[in-house]
Amino acid sequence: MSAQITIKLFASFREAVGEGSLNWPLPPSGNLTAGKLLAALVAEYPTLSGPSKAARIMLNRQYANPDAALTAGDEIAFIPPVGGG
Amino acid sequence: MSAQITIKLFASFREAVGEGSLNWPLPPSGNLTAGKLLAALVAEYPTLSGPSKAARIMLNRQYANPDAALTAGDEIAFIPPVGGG
Amino acid sequence: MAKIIRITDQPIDLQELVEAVTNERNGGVVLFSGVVRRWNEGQEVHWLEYEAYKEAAEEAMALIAQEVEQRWDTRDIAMAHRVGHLEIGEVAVGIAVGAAHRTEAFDACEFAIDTLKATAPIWKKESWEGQGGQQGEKWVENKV
Amino acid sequence: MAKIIRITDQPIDLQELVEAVTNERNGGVVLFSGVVRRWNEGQEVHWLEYEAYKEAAEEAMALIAQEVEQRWDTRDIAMAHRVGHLEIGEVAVGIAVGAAHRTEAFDACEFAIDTLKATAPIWKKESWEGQGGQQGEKWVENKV
Repeated sequence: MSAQITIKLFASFREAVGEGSLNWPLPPSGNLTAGKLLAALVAEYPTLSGPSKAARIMLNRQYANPDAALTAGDEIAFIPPVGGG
Repeated sequence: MSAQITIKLFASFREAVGEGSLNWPLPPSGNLTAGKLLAALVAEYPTLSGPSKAARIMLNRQYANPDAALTAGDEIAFIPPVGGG
Repeated sequence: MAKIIRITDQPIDLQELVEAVTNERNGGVVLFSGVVRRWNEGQEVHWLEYEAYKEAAEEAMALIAQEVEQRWDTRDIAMAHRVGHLEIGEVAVGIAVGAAHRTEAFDACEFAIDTLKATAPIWKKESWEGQGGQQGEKWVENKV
Repeated sequence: MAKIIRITDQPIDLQELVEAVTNERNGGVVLFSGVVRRWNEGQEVHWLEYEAYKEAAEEAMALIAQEVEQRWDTRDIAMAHRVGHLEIGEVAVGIAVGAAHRTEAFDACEFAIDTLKATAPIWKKESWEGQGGQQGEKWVENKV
Protein backbone atom coordinates (compact mmCIF):
# COMPACT_ATOMS: atom_id res chain seq x y z
CA MET A 1 0.00 0.00 0.00
CA SER A 2 1.41 3.36 -1.01
CA ALA A 3 1.90 6.24 1.44
CA GLN A 4 -1.09 8.57 1.53
CA ILE A 5 -2.32 11.97 2.68
CA THR A 6 -5.88 12.50 3.93
CA ILE A 7 -7.58 15.57 2.46
CA LYS A 8 -10.57 16.86 4.44
CA LEU A 9 -13.12 18.88 2.47
CA PHE A 10 -15.72 21.26 3.86
CA ALA A 11 -18.46 23.60 2.69
CA SER A 12 -17.92 24.79 -0.91
CA PHE A 13 -14.90 22.46 -1.29
CA ARG A 14 -16.91 19.46 -0.14
CA GLU A 15 -19.73 20.34 -2.55
CA ALA A 16 -17.35 20.86 -5.49
CA VAL A 17 -15.59 17.53 -4.97
CA GLY A 18 -18.69 15.61 -3.88
CA GLU A 19 -16.85 14.03 -0.97
CA GLY A 20 -15.96 15.08 2.58
CA SER A 21 -12.63 13.29 2.49
CA LEU A 22 -10.10 12.05 -0.09
CA ASN A 23 -7.07 9.80 0.15
CA TRP A 24 -4.24 11.23 -1.94
CA PRO A 25 -1.08 9.28 -2.79
CA LEU A 26 2.29 10.81 -1.99
CA PRO A 27 4.46 11.03 -5.13
CA PRO A 28 7.27 8.41 -5.36
CA SER A 29 9.80 11.16 -4.61
CA GLY A 30 8.04 11.83 -1.32
CA ASN A 31 8.38 15.57 -1.99
CA LEU A 32 5.05 17.38 -1.66
CA THR A 33 4.02 20.67 -0.14
CA ALA A 34 0.58 21.84 0.90
CA GLY A 35 0.52 24.40 -1.91
CA LYS A 36 1.48 21.86 -4.58
CA LEU A 37 -1.20 19.46 -3.31
CA LEU A 38 -3.80 22.21 -3.59
CA ALA A 39 -2.71 22.92 -7.17
CA ALA A 40 -2.99 19.21 -8.02
CA LEU A 41 -6.44 19.04 -6.44
CA VAL A 42 -7.61 22.05 -8.47
CA ALA A 43 -6.27 20.41 -11.65
CA GLU A 44 -8.40 17.35 -10.84
CA TYR A 45 -11.50 19.38 -9.84
CA PRO A 46 -11.48 22.60 -11.93
CA THR A 47 -14.57 24.01 -10.17
CA LEU A 48 -12.27 24.50 -7.14
CA SER A 49 -10.23 27.01 -9.11
CA GLY A 50 -12.17 30.08 -7.89
CA PRO A 51 -12.69 29.04 -4.25
CA SER A 52 -9.08 27.86 -3.91
CA LYS A 53 -7.79 31.44 -4.18
CA ALA A 54 -9.34 32.46 -0.86
CA ALA A 55 -8.63 29.17 0.93
CA ARG A 56 -6.35 28.82 3.95
CA ILE A 57 -4.53 25.61 4.80
CA MET A 58 -4.77 23.47 7.92
CA LEU A 59 -2.16 20.77 8.39
CA ASN A 60 -2.96 18.28 11.12
CA ARG A 61 -5.66 20.66 12.37
CA GLN A 62 -3.48 23.76 12.67
CA TYR A 63 -3.14 26.64 10.26
CA ALA A 64 -0.08 26.22 8.02
CA ASN A 65 1.66 27.86 5.05
CA PRO A 66 1.62 26.66 1.42
CA ASP A 67 5.28 25.63 1.67
CA ALA A 68 4.62 23.23 4.55
CA ALA A 69 6.04 19.78 3.66
CA LEU A 70 3.66 16.81 3.77
CA THR A 71 4.49 13.34 5.00
CA ALA A 72 2.58 10.06 4.97
CA GLY A 73 -0.41 10.05 7.31
CA ASP A 74 -0.83 13.82 7.39
CA GLU A 75 -4.32 15.28 7.48
CA ILE A 76 -4.69 18.39 5.35
CA ALA A 77 -7.70 20.66 4.87
CA PHE A 78 -8.27 23.60 2.55
CA ILE A 79 -10.35 26.10 4.51
CA PRO A 80 -12.76 28.31 2.55
CA PRO A 81 -13.54 31.67 4.22
CA VAL A 82 -15.21 30.79 7.53
CA GLY A 83 -18.67 31.78 8.71
CA GLY A 84 -18.98 30.54 12.27
CA GLY A 85 -20.51 32.38 15.22
CA MET B 1 -52.42 68.89 60.38
CA SER B 2 -49.33 70.83 59.21
CA ALA B 3 -47.76 70.39 55.75
CA GLN B 4 -44.97 67.81 55.75
CA ILE B 5 -42.06 66.42 53.78
CA THR B 6 -41.18 62.71 53.84
CA ILE B 7 -37.47 62.05 54.32
CA LYS B 8 -36.29 58.58 53.23
CA LEU B 9 -33.13 57.29 54.91
CA PHE B 10 -30.88 54.49 53.69
CA ALA B 11 -27.67 52.69 54.61
CA SER B 12 -25.40 54.85 56.84
CA PHE B 13 -28.07 57.57 57.07
CA ARG B 14 -30.71 55.07 58.19
CA GLU B 15 -28.35 53.66 60.81
CA ALA B 16 -27.37 57.12 62.13
CA VAL B 17 -30.98 58.24 62.50
CA GLY B 18 -32.32 54.87 63.60
CA GLU B 19 -35.29 55.12 61.22
CA GLY B 20 -35.87 54.44 57.51
CA SER B 21 -38.28 57.36 57.14
CA LEU B 22 -39.05 60.67 58.88
CA ASN B 23 -41.88 63.13 58.53
CA TRP B 24 -40.54 66.68 58.60
CA PRO B 25 -42.74 69.76 58.96
CA LEU B 26 -42.51 72.54 56.42
CA PRO B 27 -41.67 75.88 58.09
CA PRO B 28 -44.60 78.32 58.40
CA SER B 29 -43.05 80.46 55.64
CA GLY B 30 -43.24 77.47 53.32
CA ASN B 31 -39.71 78.29 52.10
CA LEU B 32 -37.41 75.28 52.29
CA THR B 33 -34.78 73.91 49.96
CA ALA B 34 -33.24 70.45 49.86
CA GLY B 35 -29.90 71.80 51.06
CA LYS B 36 -31.46 73.64 54.01
CA LEU B 37 -33.41 70.54 55.00
CA LEU B 38 -30.20 68.49 54.99
CA ALA B 39 -28.51 71.09 57.23
CA ALA B 40 -31.46 70.99 59.64
CA LEU B 41 -31.34 67.18 59.67
CA VAL B 42 -27.62 67.20 60.47
CA ALA B 43 -28.25 69.69 63.31
CA GLU B 44 -30.77 67.23 64.74
CA TYR B 45 -28.55 64.14 64.19
CA PRO B 46 -24.90 65.29 64.50
CA THR B 47 -23.54 61.85 63.56
CA LEU B 48 -24.77 62.61 60.02
CA SER B 49 -22.30 65.47 59.76
CA GLY B 50 -19.51 63.41 58.14
CA PRO B 51 -21.67 61.26 55.79
CA SER B 52 -23.72 64.29 54.71
CA LYS B 53 -20.74 65.80 52.89
CA ALA B 54 -20.67 63.00 50.28
CA ALA B 55 -24.45 62.66 49.98
CA ARG B 56 -26.43 63.36 46.84
CA ILE B 57 -30.07 64.41 46.89
CA MET B 58 -33.09 62.70 45.35
CA LEU B 59 -36.32 64.65 45.21
CA ASN B 60 -39.37 62.58 44.34
CA ARG B 61 -37.03 59.77 43.25
CA GLN B 62 -34.89 61.81 40.85
CA TYR B 63 -31.49 63.36 41.44
CA ALA B 64 -31.82 67.05 42.36
CA ASN B 65 -29.67 70.00 43.44
CA PRO B 66 -29.40 71.46 46.96
CA ASP B 67 -31.30 74.57 45.86
CA ALA B 68 -34.37 72.57 44.78
CA ALA B 69 -37.46 74.00 46.50
CA LEU B 70 -39.58 71.62 48.55
CA THR B 71 -43.35 71.61 48.78
CA ALA B 72 -45.82 69.72 50.93
CA GLY B 73 -45.97 66.00 50.15
CA ASP B 74 -42.51 65.84 48.56
CA GLU B 75 -40.37 62.74 49.13
CA ILE B 76 -36.70 63.55 49.65
CA ALA B 77 -33.76 61.22 50.17
CA PHE B 78 -30.13 61.90 50.98
CA ILE B 79 -28.08 59.35 49.06
CA PRO B 80 -24.77 58.17 50.57
CA PRO B 81 -22.19 56.94 48.03
CA VAL B 82 -23.81 53.97 46.30
CA GLY B 83 -22.49 50.39 46.16
CA GLY B 84 -24.85 48.48 43.88
CA GLY B 85 -23.88 45.94 41.25
CA MET C 1 -39.45 50.40 27.43
CA ALA C 2 -37.24 47.71 28.89
CA LYS C 3 -38.33 44.08 28.99
CA ILE C 4 -37.56 43.59 32.69
CA ILE C 5 -36.65 46.10 35.44
CA ARG C 6 -36.67 44.56 38.87
CA ILE C 7 -35.36 45.03 42.41
CA THR C 8 -35.99 41.75 44.19
CA ASP C 9 -35.19 39.82 47.37
CA GLN C 10 -35.35 36.55 45.41
CA PRO C 11 -32.50 34.79 43.55
CA ILE C 12 -31.98 36.25 40.06
CA ASP C 13 -33.00 34.02 37.16
CA LEU C 14 -30.34 34.76 34.50
CA GLN C 15 -32.00 32.47 31.95
CA GLU C 16 -35.17 34.56 32.23
CA LEU C 17 -33.20 37.76 31.52
CA VAL C 18 -31.49 36.24 28.47
CA GLU C 19 -34.72 34.83 27.06
CA ALA C 20 -36.49 38.18 27.50
CA VAL C 21 -34.09 39.84 25.02
CA THR C 22 -33.57 36.93 22.59
CA ASN C 23 -35.65 37.23 19.44
CA GLU C 24 -35.39 37.08 15.67
CA ARG C 25 -34.22 40.72 15.37
CA ASN C 26 -31.17 40.27 17.58
CA GLY C 27 -28.05 38.55 16.26
CA GLY C 28 -26.21 39.15 19.53
CA VAL C 29 -27.24 38.87 23.17
CA VAL C 30 -24.83 39.81 25.98
CA LEU C 31 -25.46 39.02 29.64
CA PHE C 32 -23.56 40.45 32.59
CA SER C 33 -23.80 38.66 35.92
CA GLY C 34 -22.29 40.27 39.03
CA VAL C 35 -21.28 37.69 41.62
CA VAL C 36 -20.30 37.98 45.31
CA ARG C 37 -16.54 37.26 45.59
CA ARG C 38 -14.90 35.64 48.59
CA TRP C 39 -11.87 37.93 48.53
CA ASN C 40 -12.04 41.70 48.22
CA GLU C 41 -8.90 43.82 48.53
CA GLY C 42 -7.14 41.28 50.73
CA GLN C 43 -10.03 40.72 53.11
CA GLU C 44 -12.25 37.66 53.28
CA VAL C 45 -15.93 38.42 52.80
CA HIS C 46 -18.43 36.52 54.97
CA TRP C 47 -21.60 37.84 53.41
CA LEU C 48 -23.11 40.95 51.82
CA GLU C 49 -26.30 42.76 52.60
CA TYR C 50 -27.78 44.90 49.80
CA GLU C 51 -30.25 47.68 50.50
CA ALA C 52 -32.11 49.68 47.85
CA TYR C 53 -34.32 52.73 47.55
CA LYS C 54 -36.51 50.44 45.52
CA GLU C 55 -38.77 52.77 43.55
CA ALA C 56 -35.95 55.22 42.80
CA ALA C 57 -33.56 52.41 41.83
CA GLU C 58 -36.12 51.07 39.37
CA GLU C 59 -36.49 54.60 37.96
CA ALA C 60 -32.70 54.84 37.59
CA MET C 61 -32.74 51.52 35.72
CA ALA C 62 -35.55 52.78 33.47
CA LEU C 63 -33.41 55.83 32.63
CA ILE C 64 -30.55 53.51 31.68
CA ALA C 65 -32.91 51.59 29.39
CA GLN C 66 -33.97 54.88 27.76
CA GLU C 67 -30.38 55.88 27.08
CA VAL C 68 -29.56 52.41 25.72
CA GLU C 69 -32.49 52.73 23.33
CA GLN C 70 -31.33 56.16 22.14
CA ARG C 71 -27.70 55.18 21.68
CA TRP C 72 -27.94 51.58 20.44
CA ASP C 73 -31.44 51.44 18.97
CA THR C 74 -32.71 48.51 21.02
CA ARG C 75 -35.43 48.14 23.63
CA ASP C 76 -34.29 44.62 24.40
CA ILE C 77 -32.75 45.12 27.82
CA ALA C 78 -33.56 43.20 31.00
CA MET C 79 -32.15 44.23 34.39
CA ALA C 80 -32.53 42.72 37.84
CA HIS C 81 -30.79 43.60 41.12
CA ARG C 82 -31.09 41.59 44.28
CA VAL C 83 -31.45 43.01 47.80
CA GLY C 84 -31.14 41.44 51.25
CA HIS C 85 -28.62 38.90 52.49
CA LEU C 86 -26.28 37.34 49.87
CA GLU C 87 -23.75 34.57 50.33
CA ILE C 88 -20.45 34.12 48.48
CA GLY C 89 -20.98 33.04 44.86
CA GLU C 90 -24.54 34.34 44.64
CA VAL C 91 -25.63 36.67 41.83
CA ALA C 92 -26.23 40.29 42.94
CA VAL C 93 -27.11 41.78 39.56
CA GLY C 94 -27.96 40.56 36.06
CA ILE C 95 -28.25 42.65 32.88
CA ALA C 96 -29.03 41.20 29.45
CA VAL C 97 -29.05 43.21 26.20
CA GLY C 98 -30.02 42.02 22.74
CA ALA C 99 -29.09 43.97 19.59
CA ALA C 100 -28.85 43.41 15.87
CA HIS C 101 -25.05 43.03 16.02
CA ARG C 102 -22.74 41.87 18.76
CA THR C 103 -20.64 45.04 19.18
CA GLU C 104 -23.76 47.02 20.07
CA ALA C 105 -24.86 44.36 22.55
CA PHE C 106 -21.44 44.35 24.28
CA ASP C 107 -21.22 48.15 24.41
CA ALA C 108 -24.78 48.65 25.62
CA CYS C 109 -24.48 45.97 28.32
CA GLU C 110 -21.21 47.39 29.65
CA PHE C 111 -22.68 50.90 29.61
CA ALA C 112 -25.72 49.65 31.53
CA ILE C 113 -23.78 48.01 34.36
CA ASP C 114 -21.30 50.92 34.60
CA THR C 115 -24.16 53.41 34.84
CA LEU C 116 -26.16 51.29 37.26
CA LYS C 117 -23.16 51.11 39.58
CA ALA C 118 -22.72 54.89 39.41
CA THR C 119 -26.33 56.04 39.69
CA ALA C 120 -28.74 53.47 41.15
CA PRO C 121 -29.53 54.15 44.83
CA ILE C 122 -28.38 50.77 46.10
CA TRP C 123 -26.01 50.14 48.99
CA LYS C 124 -23.85 47.20 50.03
CA LYS C 125 -22.79 46.26 53.55
CA GLU C 126 -19.91 43.83 53.76
CA SER C 127 -19.06 41.53 56.66
CA TRP C 128 -15.30 41.12 56.40
CA GLU C 129 -12.39 39.41 58.12
CA GLY C 130 -8.76 40.58 57.80
CA GLN C 131 -5.64 38.45 57.50
CA GLY C 132 -4.92 38.97 61.20
CA GLY C 133 -8.36 37.78 62.28
CA GLN C 134 -9.90 41.22 62.88
CA GLN C 135 -13.52 41.42 61.76
CA GLY C 136 -16.13 44.03 61.03
CA GLU C 137 -18.99 45.29 58.91
CA LYS C 138 -18.82 48.26 56.58
CA TRP C 139 -20.71 50.03 53.83
CA VAL C 140 -18.73 49.60 50.62
CA GLU C 141 -18.75 52.40 48.01
CA ASN C 142 -18.32 51.81 44.30
CA LYS C 143 -15.21 53.37 42.82
CA VAL C 144 -16.16 56.19 40.50
CA MET D 1 -7.60 24.76 30.32
CA ALA D 2 -11.09 25.94 29.50
CA LYS D 3 -14.13 24.68 31.40
CA ILE D 4 -16.11 23.73 28.30
CA ILE D 5 -15.12 23.49 24.62
CA ARG D 6 -17.76 21.89 22.47
CA ILE D 7 -18.96 21.56 18.89
CA THR D 8 -22.40 20.00 19.11
CA ASP D 9 -25.49 19.21 17.05
CA GLN D 10 -27.67 19.68 20.14
CA PRO D 11 -29.26 22.95 21.39
CA ILE D 12 -26.80 25.04 23.41
CA ASP D 13 -27.49 25.25 27.14
CA LEU D 14 -26.48 28.84 28.01
CA GLN D 15 -27.18 28.32 31.70
CA GLU D 16 -24.63 25.50 31.75
CA LEU D 17 -21.99 27.78 30.20
CA VAL D 18 -22.64 30.55 32.73
CA GLU D 19 -22.58 28.18 35.70
CA ALA D 20 -19.32 26.62 34.52
CA VAL D 21 -17.51 29.96 34.95
CA THR D 22 -19.35 31.30 38.03
CA ASN D 23 -17.41 30.83 41.26
CA GLU D 24 -16.21 32.71 44.33
CA ARG D 25 -13.13 34.13 42.53
CA ASN D 26 -15.09 35.86 39.79
CA GLY D 27 -16.90 39.11 40.48
CA GLY D 28 -18.03 39.38 36.85
CA VAL D 29 -19.37 36.85 34.35
CA VAL D 30 -20.16 37.85 30.76
CA LEU D 31 -22.06 35.63 28.33
CA PHE D 32 -22.33 36.14 24.59
CA SER D 33 -25.11 34.35 22.72
CA GLY D 34 -25.18 34.44 18.91
CA VAL D 35 -28.69 34.05 17.55
CA VAL D 36 -30.04 33.33 14.04
CA ARG D 37 -31.68 36.52 12.74
CA ARG D 38 -34.65 36.57 10.38
CA TRP D 39 -33.31 39.48 8.31
CA ASN D 40 -29.79 39.71 6.99
CA GLU D 41 -28.79 42.53 4.65
CA GLY D 42 -32.30 42.99 3.32
CA GLN D 43 -32.96 39.32 2.68
CA GLU D 44 -35.23 37.04 4.68
CA VAL D 45 -33.46 34.00 6.10
CA HIS D 46 -35.36 30.70 6.06
CA TRP D 47 -32.82 28.63 7.94
CA LEU D 48 -29.08 28.17 8.44
CA GLU D 49 -26.96 25.07 8.19
CA TYR D 50 -23.66 25.11 10.09
CA GLU D 51 -20.81 22.76 9.22
CA ALA D 52 -17.59 22.37 11.21
CA TYR D 53 -14.20 20.72 10.91
CA LYS D 54 -14.98 19.50 14.40
CA GLU D 55 -11.61 18.50 15.83
CA ALA D 56 -9.82 21.51 14.32
CA ALA D 57 -12.57 23.90 15.46
CA GLU D 58 -12.23 22.60 19.01
CA GLU D 59 -8.46 23.12 18.77
CA ALA D 60 -9.02 26.68 17.56
CA MET D 61 -11.31 27.24 20.56
CA ALA D 62 -8.66 25.81 22.90
CA LEU D 63 -6.14 28.30 21.47
CA ILE D 64 -8.56 31.12 22.20
CA ALA D 65 -8.86 29.88 25.80
CA GLN D 66 -5.07 29.86 26.08
CA GLU D 67 -4.79 33.42 24.88
CA VAL D 68 -7.59 34.53 27.21
CA GLU D 69 -5.71 32.97 30.11
CA GLN D 70 -2.49 34.77 29.17
CA ARG D 71 -4.09 38.16 28.61
CA TRP D 72 -6.80 38.23 31.29
CA ASP D 73 -5.51 35.74 33.86
CA THR D 74 -8.60 33.51 33.92
CA ARG D 75 -9.23 29.90 32.95
CA ASP D 76 -12.94 30.36 33.43
CA ILE D 77 -14.14 30.28 29.85
CA ALA D 78 -16.83 28.04 28.38
CA MET D 79 -17.50 27.87 24.63
CA ALA D 80 -20.04 25.93 22.61
CA HIS D 81 -20.88 26.13 18.89
CA ARG D 82 -23.78 24.34 17.29
CA VAL D 83 -23.71 22.58 13.93
CA GLY D 84 -26.45 21.25 11.66
CA HIS D 85 -29.80 22.80 10.82
CA LEU D 86 -30.82 25.93 12.79
CA GLU D 87 -34.08 27.82 12.70
CA ILE D 88 -34.62 31.57 13.19
CA GLY D 89 -34.13 32.60 16.82
CA GLU D 90 -32.01 29.58 17.75
CA VAL D 91 -28.63 29.98 19.43
CA ALA D 92 -25.64 29.19 17.17
CA VAL D 93 -22.84 29.98 19.60
CA GLY D 94 -22.44 30.67 23.32
CA ILE D 95 -19.33 31.93 25.11
CA ALA D 96 -19.17 32.65 28.86
CA VAL D 97 -16.16 34.17 30.64
CA GLY D 98 -15.70 34.73 34.36
CA ALA D 99 -13.02 37.07 35.75
CA ALA D 100 -12.21 38.90 38.96
CA HIS D 101 -13.53 42.20 37.61
CA ARG D 102 -16.15 43.01 35.03
CA THR D 103 -13.98 44.91 32.53
CA GLU D 104 -11.78 41.86 32.07
CA ALA D 105 -14.81 39.60 31.60
CA PHE D 106 -16.30 41.91 28.94
CA ASP D 107 -12.99 42.31 27.08
CA ALA D 108 -12.11 38.61 27.17
CA CYS D 109 -15.58 37.52 26.02
CA GLU D 110 -15.60 39.97 23.10
CA PHE D 111 -12.07 38.91 22.13
CA ALA D 112 -13.16 35.26 22.22
CA ILE D 113 -16.16 35.66 19.92
CA ASP D 114 -14.24 37.97 17.54
CA THR D 115 -11.39 35.45 17.30
CA LEU D 116 -13.70 32.45 16.98
CA LYS D 117 -15.45 34.12 14.04
CA ALA D 118 -12.12 34.84 12.37
CA THR D 119 -10.31 31.55 12.96
CA ALA D 120 -12.57 28.59 13.80
CA PRO D 121 -13.11 26.32 10.77
CA ILE D 122 -16.89 26.56 10.78
CA TRP D 123 -19.10 27.40 7.82
CA LYS D 124 -22.63 28.69 7.45
CA LYS D 125 -25.05 28.04 4.59
CA GLU D 126 -28.00 30.37 4.42
CA SER D 127 -31.33 29.72 2.74
CA TRP D 128 -32.54 33.17 1.73
CA GLU D 129 -35.41 34.91 0.01
CA GLY D 130 -35.15 38.37 -1.57
CA GLN D 131 -37.73 41.17 -1.54
CA GLY D 132 -38.80 40.23 -5.07
CA GLY D 133 -39.40 36.58 -4.16
CA GLN D 134 -36.16 35.18 -5.59
CA GLN D 135 -34.66 32.42 -3.44
CA GLY D 136 -31.42 30.56 -3.02
CA GLU D 137 -28.82 29.05 -0.78
CA LYS D 138 -25.33 30.42 -0.25
CA TRP D 139 -22.28 30.04 1.95
CA VAL D 140 -21.95 33.19 4.04
CA GLU D 141 -18.50 34.47 4.96
CA ASN D 142 -17.75 36.45 8.10
CA LYS D 143 -16.58 39.98 7.49
CA VAL D 144 -12.97 40.35 8.53
